[in-house]
This record gives sequence, C-alpha cells and structure tokens, in this order.
Amino acid sequence: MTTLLRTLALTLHYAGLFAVDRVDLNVQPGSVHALIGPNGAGKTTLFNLISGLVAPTEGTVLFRGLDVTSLPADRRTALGLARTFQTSRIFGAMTVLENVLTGLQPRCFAGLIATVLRTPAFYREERALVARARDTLHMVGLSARADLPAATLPHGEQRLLEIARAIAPEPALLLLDEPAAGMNPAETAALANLVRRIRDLGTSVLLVEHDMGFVMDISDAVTVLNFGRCIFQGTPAAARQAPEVMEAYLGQKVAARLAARAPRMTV
Amino acid sequence: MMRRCFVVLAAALTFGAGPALAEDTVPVGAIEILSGPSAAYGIAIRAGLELALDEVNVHGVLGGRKIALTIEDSAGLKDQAINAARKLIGRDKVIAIIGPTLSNEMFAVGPVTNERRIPTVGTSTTAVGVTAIGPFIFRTSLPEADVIPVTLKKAMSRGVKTIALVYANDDVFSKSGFDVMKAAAEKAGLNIVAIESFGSKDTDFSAQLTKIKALKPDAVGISALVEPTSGVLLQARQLGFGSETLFIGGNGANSPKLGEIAGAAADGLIVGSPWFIGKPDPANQQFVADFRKKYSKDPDQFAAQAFDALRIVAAAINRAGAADPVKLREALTQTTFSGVTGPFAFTAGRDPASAAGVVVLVMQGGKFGIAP
Amino acid sequence: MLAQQLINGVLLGASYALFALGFTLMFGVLRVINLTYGFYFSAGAFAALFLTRDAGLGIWAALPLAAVTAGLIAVALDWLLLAPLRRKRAPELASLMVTLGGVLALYSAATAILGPDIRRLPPGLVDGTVFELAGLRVATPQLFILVASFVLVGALVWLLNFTRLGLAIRAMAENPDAAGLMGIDTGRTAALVSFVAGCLAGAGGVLIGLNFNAIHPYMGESMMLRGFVVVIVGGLGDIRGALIAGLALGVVEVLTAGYVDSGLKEAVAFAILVAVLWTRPSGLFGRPALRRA
Amino acid sequence: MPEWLDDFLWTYQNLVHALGINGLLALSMYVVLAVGQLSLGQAAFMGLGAYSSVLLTLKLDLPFLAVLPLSCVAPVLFALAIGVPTLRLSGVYLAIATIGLGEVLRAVYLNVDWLGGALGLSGIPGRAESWMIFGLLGVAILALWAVGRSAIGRAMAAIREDETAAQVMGINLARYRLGALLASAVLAGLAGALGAHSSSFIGPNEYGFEPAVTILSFALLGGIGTPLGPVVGAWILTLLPEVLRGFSDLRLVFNGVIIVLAVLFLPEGLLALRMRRHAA
Repeated sequence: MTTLLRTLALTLHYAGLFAVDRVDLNVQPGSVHALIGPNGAGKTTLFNLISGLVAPTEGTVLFRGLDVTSLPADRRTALGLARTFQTSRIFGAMTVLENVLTGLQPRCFAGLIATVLRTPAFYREERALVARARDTLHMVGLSARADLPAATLPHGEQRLLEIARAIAPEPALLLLDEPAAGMNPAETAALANLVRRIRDLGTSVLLVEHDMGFVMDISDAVTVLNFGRCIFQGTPAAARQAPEVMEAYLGQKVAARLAARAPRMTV
Repeated sequence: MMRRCFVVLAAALTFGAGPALAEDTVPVGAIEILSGPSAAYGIAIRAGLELALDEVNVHGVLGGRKIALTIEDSAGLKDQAINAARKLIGRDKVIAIIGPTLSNEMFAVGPVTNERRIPTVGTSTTAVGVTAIGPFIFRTSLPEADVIPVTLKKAMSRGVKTIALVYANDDVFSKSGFDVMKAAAEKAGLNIVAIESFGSKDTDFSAQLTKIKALKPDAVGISALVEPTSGVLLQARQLGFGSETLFIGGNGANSPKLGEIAGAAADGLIVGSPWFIGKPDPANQQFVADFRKKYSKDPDQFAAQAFDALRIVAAAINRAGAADPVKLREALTQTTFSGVTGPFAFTAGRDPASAAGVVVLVMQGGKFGIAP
Repeated sequence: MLAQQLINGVLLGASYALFALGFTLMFGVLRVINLTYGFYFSAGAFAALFLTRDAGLGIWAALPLAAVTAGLIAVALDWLLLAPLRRKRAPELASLMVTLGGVLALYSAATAILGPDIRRLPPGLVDGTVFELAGLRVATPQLFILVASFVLVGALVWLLNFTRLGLAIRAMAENPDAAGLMGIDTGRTAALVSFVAGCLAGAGGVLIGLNFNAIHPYMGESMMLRGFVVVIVGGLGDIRGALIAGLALGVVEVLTAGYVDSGLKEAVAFAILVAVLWTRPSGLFGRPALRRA
Repeated sequence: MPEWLDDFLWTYQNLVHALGINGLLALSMYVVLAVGQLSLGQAAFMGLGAYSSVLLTLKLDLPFLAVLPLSCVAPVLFALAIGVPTLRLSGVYLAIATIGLGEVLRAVYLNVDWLGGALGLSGIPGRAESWMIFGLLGVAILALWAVGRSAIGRAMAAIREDETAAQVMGINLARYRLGALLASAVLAGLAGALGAHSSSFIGPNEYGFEPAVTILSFALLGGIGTPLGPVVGAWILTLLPEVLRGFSDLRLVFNGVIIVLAVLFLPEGLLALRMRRHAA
C-alpha cells in the first residue's frame, strides 16, 4: 500500500524562527494517526501547510502520490483532503444542513446555466447532495438539528457539525485539529467512536489532540513534534515508552521521575 | 406590511403636496437648484422670479388672472430635474416652465418638455445647443457666444494680440464657455498661444500658469466658475503675472464673489456681462432697490435675468390671449420687452436677439465697474 | 521653466504628503482605511476660518487650536464609528464601509449647514511675500507647507521610535492582541493615534487652505483621492514612504500638466495608483516602516 | 386608458424607470457584497455601459435590443482589468482600485472630444421601455434567487462568512470573486444603458464617487440576505426624495447615516430576510 500523505523535509521559516523544521511525516491509508507535542510545537502550522493555507519555505507535500506542494487549499480539498479547525469555524448564519451541504462542494458539478435554468439534472444533483448531507448528519447524531441556525448549537455539537461538514464528501484524509477540546468525558467517548467509524468507512484521520487518553485510545500511529521538529514516529505504545517524548512534554526532571514509576500518560 | 407601504406611497404620489389650483390662476412652473452644491444659483434665480411675480400679480395676466408659480428643486441632479418637469406638466398642468438652472439639466429636461409642447425658458443656460433641442425651448440668457466677442473687442482695443486660454474641463458651463471663447478668439484674429485645462475642484494651477507665463501672452482668458477663476488669479500673481497681462473672464467670473475671494489679485480683470448692478437706467435702479428691500442683499446677474424672464413670459401670455402652451410659444417668438437687462426679443432660433445690453466690466479694488 | 515647474511640483507634492501623513499613520496602526480622514482636513480649515475671521485670532494662535479641534473630532468619530467594530473584531471591510457612510453624511451635513461656497482665510494673515531667485518664485505659505511636511515627518518618526507612546503605538501596529496582553491600553492608544492623525489633518487643512485660498466643506474629499494614491504608492502605514510618494506625485502631476496635457493631470495620478496595485500592492518601498521600526 | 391614468403614468415615467434601474444597480452591488467584497466601481461600470451604448445608438444607429447586450462588453473588460490583479489581495484593495477606476474614466470622458467632454452626450433617443427595464430586473432577481439556492449560493455565503473555511471546503475564492465582479459589471452596464436611453442626456459627472456610495446604501438598507432586499432598499431611497419634500437637501446625509447604522447595528439590513440555500 502506498503512503496516503507524505511530507518531505517540510519547513516553514517565519520571522526568524523555524515554525516547522524539516518534518517528514507519513500517514498510511486506513489509519488514525495522531500528531502530538507541547503547545507551540508547530502542530497547527503543520496542518496549515498540509491543507495548503500556508505555503512552506521548503519541502514537499505528497498526497495520494501527487505533489500538491504548490496547489491551493481548495484544489487539495477537491483531491480528497478535508480538515477541521482548532476553534470551530462553522458558518454560523447558515443552517446545520446547509453547513454540511457546503462541505459537499467537491461533489457539486451543476454549472451556472443549469443552476439558473433549474434543469432536471440540477435538481437530481441537489437531491443527492441533500440526501448525502442528511446521512452524514445522522452519522454524527445531529439529524434533529438539521434546520437550526448553526450558531445556536452548543459547543460540542458545533464541533461535531464541523466534522460532519468535513467528512460529507468522503475524503481520503481528514485532518482533525483538537476535536475533543472542551468536550466532557461522555462526548469524548462518543467522539472516539465516531473517529473509528470514519476510519472504518475509508477515511484516514490525522489528528492533533492534547487529551492523551483519547489519543492512545484511538490512534494507530503517533508522531511527536517539538519546536517544529519531528522527535518521534511510531505506535502509541512505543510513544508511551519513549523518554524523548516524555521529556518534551514534561521537562527532564519530571520525565525522569515518571520513568522510574513505569508511567501511564494521562496528561 | 410591504403592501400597505406601497399603497401609502402611491396615495402620497397621487394626492400629495402641490398647490390647490384655483380656476382663475395661470399655472407656471420653474425648476431651479435650491439645494446641494450649486444651490447658490437657483436661490438667486428664485429671488428674482418671486420679485417679478409680486410685480406681475399686481395686475395679473389675461385681464386679472394671477400667475401661480410652482418652483421645484432639482438639486442639480438630472433625474430630479426630469421628475420635476414631468410633475409640473403632468400634475400641476403648467403652461410654461422657467429653468432649469444648468445647461446640462436643460439637455435632460428639454426633450421631455419639448415632446409635451410646453414652452421652456432657460434664464441661466448659456451653453451652445440648448435651444436646438426643439421649437419649445427658449432662453433669455445671452449665450456666451454673444457676450465673449464684445469682451474680446474691448481687449483688442487695448492692444491685445496674443492670448492664452485656461478652462475647467469638467463642468458644462466652463467647457462650453471655453469653446465659445476659442472660436471667438480665432474669429477675431487673436493668436492663441496656449490652451490649458484644470478641474473645477482643483486648487493648484501652477503648472499650467508657469507654462503660460513662459509664452508671455498679452492676455489670459479664463473660462471657469468663480471659485477656480479666483484661484487662478491668486496663483498667477504668486507666479509673477503683473499688470502687463490682461485677464479676461468668462461668464463665471461675473460674480461679486470674485472680489471677495481673489481680492487685489483680481484687479484689472475684464468680463462681459448682460447686466450690471450699477447700470443707471431707472428700470434697473428700481429693480435693485426693490430687490434690496425684499431680500436685504444685492441682486446678481442670475436674479436680474430671472426677474426679466418671468415678466417676458407674463407679457407673452397676455399676447397669446389664453393660457395655452402652443399659443404661448407663438407669442413668445413675437414678444418684445424692455427689461432690466436691456431691450429684449427672441431670434428665430429662440435665443435673445440683442447683445446691446452687454457691458464690459473691470474689477478694481474688489468691485466691478464699467470698463473705460 | 523646467526649474520653476520642478519647484511647483515639489510644493504641490509637499501638500499631498502633508495631507497623507495622518492617513497613513492611521492605517499603519489601526489597520483601517479611515475615510473620515478627509473630513478632519476640512474641519481644521473651517475651524481656522472661524477663529481668524470671527474670533480675530492670528494664524499662529489659530493653527494649533484648529489642529486640536480636528484631532478631537477625529477621536470622537473613531469612538463612534470604529471602536464598536474593533470590539466586535469586525472584518476590515466593515470599517471601510462605516467610515464611507460616515464621511458622506458629514460632508453633506456640513454643506447643508455651512453652504457649499468656497471661502478664504482673511487676507493678510500671513506675509504673502514671494521670494524670487534667478526668476524662480516661491511664496511664503508654500514654504510653510514644505517645511511643515518635513518637520512633521521628522516629528512622527521621533514620536514612534523614541517615546513611550511610540512604543505602545508600534506594539499595537504589530499585534493589537499581544499589545493588549502586555498591558497597553489599546483603546487609549487608538484614541491617541486618532488624535495625532486628526491634528495632522487639521494642520494640513489650515496650511493648504491658506496657500490655495480655498476653504469649502468638500476640500478634504478632493484631497482624499490624492491621499489614496500617496498612501498606496508609499505603502500603507509607511510614513517616510508617504513623504516620498507625495513629493513624487506632485512632480509627476506638474510635469504632466506642464509638458504633456493639463487635462491628463488627474488621470496620471490614478493610472499610477492602478499600476502600483497591479505590480506592487504593498507600495513601492516595501514593508511598512511602522512595523519595521 | 383614461386621461388621468395616462397623465399619471407620464408624470411618473422617469421615476418608474429610475426604480427599475436603481434596482438593477442595487443588485450589481449585491452580487459583490454577497462574496464579501466591496466594490465602489458600480457607478464606473454603469458609466461605461451608458457611454458605450449611447455611442452605439448615436454613431452606428444600432437597434436598442442589439445595443443592450453590447453595453455589457466594456464594463466586463474593465472589471477583468481591475479584478484580476486585486482580487487576490485583501478586500480593501478592490475598493480602492475601483474608486481609482471611476476617476480615471471620468478624466477620459472629460478629455476625449468625441465623448463630448464636460458637455456629455445629448440627444439620446428614449428607447428604454418600462417592460425592458422591469423584465431585466425580474430576470436578474430570479436568476440571483436561483443561484442563491444552489451550491453556488452556498459557496458565496461561505466565502462571505469565513474565507479560510470556505477555501478548505474546496471553494476557489478567486473564481467566485471574479465571477461576482463580472456579474456586477454586467448588471451595472445594463443599468447604465437603460438609464442613458431613458433620459436623453448623459454627462461624465453622473458616474462618480457619490453615485457609487448611494448604490452601496441601497444594498445595505435592504440587506443582502436575499436579492430582494437591495431592490427594496433602492426603491425606498428612490421614492423618499419624491415623497418627502425638502428631503433632497439631506438626501446624502441620510444615505450616509443608513450605511453607518446598517454596518454598526443592522448587519442584516432593514429586511433581515434570509433564504434557504438549497433547492431540494
């Protein structure tokens, strides 16, 4: 199997700092891959580089075997790359259903003329889109909210809506930026199930998350960033043992103490 | 809700304001700029019209019927001027319209009134082509084509042989004045050494004036409204133009504001005018006195022209013998009148026939006097 | 003649630069294209008119008072129109629109109240001496503008780089959130920047009104269009860029009028604007000085 | 037709035309605002449509139904020239560039003799009929409504709300913005041609900065939730000076205040309507 997403020596030099420094990342198809590291390690920046919102100083992004480094964000989305944001960026003035329909943009083909003339083909496509959007809302458990203005949803549901919007077109890879932030334990557990289902339906997931329990629970692979550099790549179990990971997270002293007690990470 | 709004609006449009038409009045309309940046002209004209109305209605027309004058504001906007004309004709049933104020408003309003065969008399529209709009379009204001040659003749009598022309290229008044000035200068055999333009809101004319100064013309002709004309004069003095250069103003310079703004810099400028406040004939002195009494200020040329225009229309209504627009048109073409701007009659082209009333004025110490 | 034309150009350009200084300062710090700026210019000139004509003050007393008046108007307008949007973190277009509506209402209201006609400051306020050297002529009020534009650029650069207020302003220009976290009162700094910009505009209005003898409610609007060109060409927020761009624009306009066609004077200015937007939208001189300083 | 009705229609013909034309102009502002951009070039586009259509009528004597579509050509070309370089920049640049465009065009009209200079072009035959104006307005409203309730409308709404998120949805920002600007140019060009052929005279000062701001106030008064909002806004602001006497003095003050209040307090406009953004 070929690698779904590869970054080669991806670097972003910004204001005299290496925000992302020669990162080589490999995300395998059919996996949930976690990207962890302390605050300011460059995780979100790396997401922005991968999704095409920020242009790298150097390096290459390969997605499904294609060099997408110079493609703008919208073209990458069309190729099957989807993402959510750290602070949710739903379209508050639209309804929940319309948000998901907007996420289905890569599946919209009706041209301007067909749209204005309201051709049968236009209606067929529109019906298919709405059906798909309702299915997606059902999957994340927001069916009952379909016609509410998105801004009126509580925080946890807004996060789910953002995920629904991203997965509606069945992307090959979904980037989740701290999906569990601000969720209570029950919501987090449901989210873990959702992420697994997304993976099982054929969408690989690359996620940034601080809730280590959540990460260890659902990830197939873990990459650890610190100061913009990749310091570890491997399985969650191996990450748990790796001293350099703990050092990055906790500082050397604490790491040493915890290592002595065969630690379980619950940071 | 929306529907109710529209019903109310429609009602307002149908039955809204407008003078109650008594059977025995003769409705006449006027369209003038009463608001917005050019309001000064329309307000002067309104003053002249209302003063004339007082005088005319002492005896009335057609054996005692009063003229009901409805003055609409155009705000200097084309659309509002057209709406006003349509309202005056369609609702107030006027038999004649005085105005509108600006030539470009007339270009928009004239075709409408002409189509409806309502005589329309401009009192301040001096641009070329205004009366060519149609047989119902008249004007009492002397076109610049009649005034400028008189001014140039005066200049040439002072030995002017070369002239430079500057004008504001962005308003109708100044541009058409310039066209006339250029044609008149060519016809008079003057040597035009330079033609420069500026915007009527410009404040810096140094580049144009420096260029002209290097060419040393005997005279500089300025076609612009009074404010930029003042600006040109002030800056010309700064750049060292002295009394050896004769400045010649277009119609725009014919305003007491020139002295107020430009002060001593305007001294020596000459300008042709169809009217002059100091003209000694008794009719004019009476007008000036009445105007001062009613408004506590001096009339200007626009007020004087408007004052005559309404009285010319009244005379023509009497000649027509009926409040009928088509008969009025015929009557206007035959009316002769002696007003504060001098003896008056229309040419076959519906322009003023005589330029005999034109006087050449010279600015001295901030005031106009008759040029020696 | 060329020498006199170059002098004309520099003098005209100085008035453009003088006008644009506060405008570019406002943009650099507050990140807003504040279209009410032109109104402060008119307000300053009118304040000076009333102070000299009706209150009988001399020009040197009226100038600072007029500048401060314009500054206070600027603060009030910033508080009314822009501060609510800053609090809401509204997009920059909202600020542009609100100032657009505001300035239209202000100009039209001023015209309705004051009348549209052009006034001038009482003659004899300043010595109208014209200096003449080898046939080249410069009038005293023109020298004031030239000197004022250079002095004010110097003063602004000093204010920004060597004072506490300048430090706060620069921090805010760099990143308002971080500045807020560092304990800078961003609301107060914004008000101060508006005040300084308003004073600059007001002083410009007085000096330029004095030189061109033309004070009317819309005088700021006609300058505003030149202001855009200067600020974009110099780089939004770049104070030294504004000075250079202003002088250059003046010279280009004068040379166009003097040697090509005076009708094209205005078109050339805007052709430059469009060309710069095509090729170097961040201005001819690169990054804004405020953030570099 | 009874005489009074005939008189009534004749009296208000120009006003009725103005309602339709200003409605089209409001829509031309709406399409740009609908993708979160601000253009002050509508008046300039309108002027291009007006001048080019008048030249076609006066110099080539083409029939009006041929002139009308051709009047969109010049505005579209200028929209491309302005839009291509500026739309990749922040929205402020488009606003400034479009103001610049208006001024450059004004200088051109003033200085080119066969465009009449300050005297403008007069003697334009009154060929714009009410049915054309309102037919086009109706078609434009329906088309924009149809577009609003489709994937294209969702993309436009998404761009207006959050450009970055919209991009990540696979929406090509530049394409939509340019498309909106071109549609705006077409609508304004048509409005210009219709306006010129219903008032017999056009001049260079009718297409400057103030008309552009007035058009903006149409759209902001009505709100940009649906295409109807701006049209109603235009109608209110067109009728008001006719209904309220003495209002014309304060017309521009009022327009300005509307913009301020709309931005600060009523971002949805007077008619805070919103439309469903899907068709199934």
